[in-house]
Amino acid sequence: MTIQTFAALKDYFSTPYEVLENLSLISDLKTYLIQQNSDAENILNLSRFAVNDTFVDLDFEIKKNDTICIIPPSSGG
Amino acid sequence: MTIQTFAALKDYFSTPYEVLENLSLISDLKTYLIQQNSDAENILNLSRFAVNDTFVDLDFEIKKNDTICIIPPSSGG
Amino acid sequence: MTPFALSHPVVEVNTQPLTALPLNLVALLSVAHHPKAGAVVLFSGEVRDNSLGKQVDYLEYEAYPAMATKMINEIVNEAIIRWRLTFAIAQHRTGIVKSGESAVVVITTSAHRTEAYAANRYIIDRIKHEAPIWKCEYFTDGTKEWGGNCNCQKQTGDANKHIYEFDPQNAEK
Amino acid sequence: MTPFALSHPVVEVNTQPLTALPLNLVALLSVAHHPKAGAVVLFSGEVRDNSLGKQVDYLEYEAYPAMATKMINEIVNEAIIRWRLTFAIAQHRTGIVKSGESAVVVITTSAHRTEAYAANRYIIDRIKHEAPIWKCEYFTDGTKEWGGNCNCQKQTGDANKHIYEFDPQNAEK
Repeated sequence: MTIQTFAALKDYFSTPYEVLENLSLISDLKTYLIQQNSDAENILNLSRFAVNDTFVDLDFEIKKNDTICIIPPSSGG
Repeated sequence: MTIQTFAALKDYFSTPYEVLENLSLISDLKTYLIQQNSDAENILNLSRFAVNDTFVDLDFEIKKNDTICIIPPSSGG
Repeated sequence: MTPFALSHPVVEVNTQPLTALPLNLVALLSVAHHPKAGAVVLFSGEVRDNSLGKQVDYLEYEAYPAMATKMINEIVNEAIIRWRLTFAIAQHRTGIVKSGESAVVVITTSAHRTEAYAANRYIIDRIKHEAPIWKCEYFTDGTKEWGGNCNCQKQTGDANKHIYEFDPQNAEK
Repeated sequence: MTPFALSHPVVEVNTQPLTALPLNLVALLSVAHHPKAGAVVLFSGEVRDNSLGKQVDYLEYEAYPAMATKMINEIVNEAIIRWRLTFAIAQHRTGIVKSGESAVVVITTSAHRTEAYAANRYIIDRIKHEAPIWKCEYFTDGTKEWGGNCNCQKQTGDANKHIYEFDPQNAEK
């Protein structure tokens, strides 16, 4: 599974970031990423997850070939 | 005494408008103008009076050589 | 006419509160940039092609120049102080203004956007209600009408007390 | 790029929600005129020369283009329907933006001004809080900082619930 990260998140996970484990829910992915880099816990807690360009909840089931993006808090404008 | 009128008021009193009577207060001027043209009573009630480019109340005392303007309700913008 | 330096040539921009010339929004906007301003808000009041259910041919604005100029300057300066703006300008056109043309422009700039929006709205509301400027609408059917008068007095009982559509207090929170 | 006719030559105006090119406020404003619109409101978010007490050299905006484009279009369309606007557009710049340059522009037009102001403010607030666009500030002292993040979640407990500085309900009365 490959995920995309943006902005400040890239300081913790390069993009694209390869996840070798098989994970079934977005919440599992989040837990996995915190295990990989505990410094990222705070920003991951503030970030939204998007699958195929749509925001999803933590209980969303990841399907094979899904494009997963982790969206840190916006700061446009 | 010469007064200046604007916009819709000009339909009732040409500008400049000559007042031949001696009037001491702005309220006297207002009463006088309504006597001259009773159709103007409504718009005169909605208008403000300015003496030397400053808005004044009805009890303002008119001095010789004052420039008096009658300002109907604004409709700029 | 105030001379100032743009990116290259020195140009003159008419910044008078009243003008009989077409409003140059682009020139006014170019004056408005400020290194401490994060927010620029521009309002343009434009002549619609319809009013009172009739087709508008053109408008004619009459002003009492001495008082209108003084008043617009006072309103703008009050807004600059109240909202600590980095810049503000208001310009109203006089004479004939055709459908689609701008009759009045207000530009405000400030460090953050809340102030620029609130001050902009405050300035246009006060100009519209209080400045001695009057609009006469000329319709395509040949009729005309002195229009859009401020009627606040009917509710407030005082020609100097107005009811603004927008409450600036509320916008400051 | 959308082709359309101006007063004389046919020009192309870039109306994409995201662009790496300098924002052309003048061209966008020229598209905004509408015969039924009495009010035009333009907001420009510009880069200040200071932030966090430090001198700003430049900003760099990163976006996730697919979602940011979709989201800005949705926000603008929602505002058009909600306030019955005659026209609305929003454009955000990506990449390096220098001090004094515009990073985002929103233009709204409507028959009367209350709607144009409210819709304009609504669009910029939602873009700022919700669109996947991120600002990195580069200071003259050589440091950089990912900045100005939306922190609403700390108060709402939900990454999709935001606290806007401006209440659009209140502006509709």
